[in-house]
Amino acid sequence: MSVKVQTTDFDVGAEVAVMRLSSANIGALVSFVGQVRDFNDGDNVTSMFLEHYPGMTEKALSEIIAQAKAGWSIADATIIHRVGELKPQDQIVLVLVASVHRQDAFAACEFMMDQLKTNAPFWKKEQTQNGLRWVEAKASDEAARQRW
Amino acid sequence: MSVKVQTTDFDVGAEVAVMRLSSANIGALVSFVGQVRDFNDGDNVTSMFLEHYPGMTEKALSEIIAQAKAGWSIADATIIHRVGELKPQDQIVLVLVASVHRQDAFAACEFMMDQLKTNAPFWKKEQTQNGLRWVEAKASDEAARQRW
Amino acid sequence: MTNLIKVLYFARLKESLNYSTEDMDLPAGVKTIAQLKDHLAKRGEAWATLFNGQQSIRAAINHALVGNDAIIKSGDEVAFFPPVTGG
Amino acid sequence: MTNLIKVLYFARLKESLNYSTEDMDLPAGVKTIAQLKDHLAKRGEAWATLFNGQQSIRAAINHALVGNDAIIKSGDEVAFFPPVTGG
Repeated sequence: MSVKVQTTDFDVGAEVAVMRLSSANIGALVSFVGQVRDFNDGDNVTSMFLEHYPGMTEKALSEIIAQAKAGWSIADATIIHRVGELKPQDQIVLVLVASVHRQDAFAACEFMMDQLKTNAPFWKKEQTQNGLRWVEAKASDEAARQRW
Repeated sequence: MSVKVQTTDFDVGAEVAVMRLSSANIGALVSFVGQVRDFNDGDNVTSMFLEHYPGMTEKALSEIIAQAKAGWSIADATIIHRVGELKPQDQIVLVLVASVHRQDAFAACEFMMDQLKTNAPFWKKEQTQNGLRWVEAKASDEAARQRW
Repeated sequence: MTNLIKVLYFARLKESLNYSTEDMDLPAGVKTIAQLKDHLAKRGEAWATLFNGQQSIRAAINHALVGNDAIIKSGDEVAFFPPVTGG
Repeated sequence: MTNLIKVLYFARLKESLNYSTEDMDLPAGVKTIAQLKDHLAKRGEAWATLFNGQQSIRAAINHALVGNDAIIKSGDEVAFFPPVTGG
């Protein structure tokens, strides 16, 4: 179980390999990779700054993993979330879950992403052709969290 | 959209990178990696041989991608399935889906795995401490397919 | 008039029959997968064990899964195999 | 007796207030997050805009999300921020 908040990029393949080779009982690994899009709410996005709350962020991400472990049979989980300046097509987040069976891995990974959208202290500021703006929280993300 | 049936290993990170960088409109990539376990139905597995039906396999995997495209809003999808001799902790299958939104990517990836378990012509023969045996199809996989 | 088809066997069928592929002139009266299974079942004990009333043997025609009622045409590639176990 | 706490502001709160962190002696009568919001709202126009009846401002005490009724104790780290947008 591992949580990282970092400005640097990450390597999905390396993270999958480390988790996979940690146990011969793991049959299924599900990963989610988020990428910065060049378009949001009708505007072109040229860059984005991700602010967070050091200390609370790590605690919130660890709590999300603990909830996933309580809800599903999972062998391991990793969250890596980038902060700072990001450009379109930069990777922004990785959620990786390993399990004996695929259903648990899929459900736990999607659950963790929904929690991450609404329960971890990150804020995004976008640079668009119309200037800088803070990204507002989405009602659809809150709805996604509440279905679990 | 790409389908590969191969004896060689694959690199999840490279596959994610190629798909991700193909479009700045992709926000979400979900991957499933299956790994050969060292234990099945109460026996230690020391190796496995994956037989398939050349020609039909590629057609069946392409059909699974077409069904996923019809059911969800996805930008791209890749299936790589290995065949031949595999050892515990070898990677066996990759299903990778890209979408603008995460819900479509998660659902389409899980759907494709469920289809792959029951609708593509692969057969597994395991070497265990008690000899060689063909792996029987699981009722739970058929049930998983039928929920979609 | 001949009705040449190709028949393929996979996995434990291939092993039990010691047979992976054959060219066959479709016998008179054999039009469907069910009828071809009945025909094959008469070839001997190993064949009978596999094809006599065996609902669990799957069939494909020209790379598409089909049911027992599917019609076989001249030139078709017919395959028989156990339930699949991919992924 | 003093009740020293630390208060942090994030994202557009930090920008609007031009303020990211402060040490504060909790005033008499301020026991809860709601009361601290009311207290901060009296500091001036930018503060009033953010904290007057602003249900959308989230609060945390010692790195845990809390509601308006949460009690603030001496030594606590209190944070105010907009709804989060991670992932």
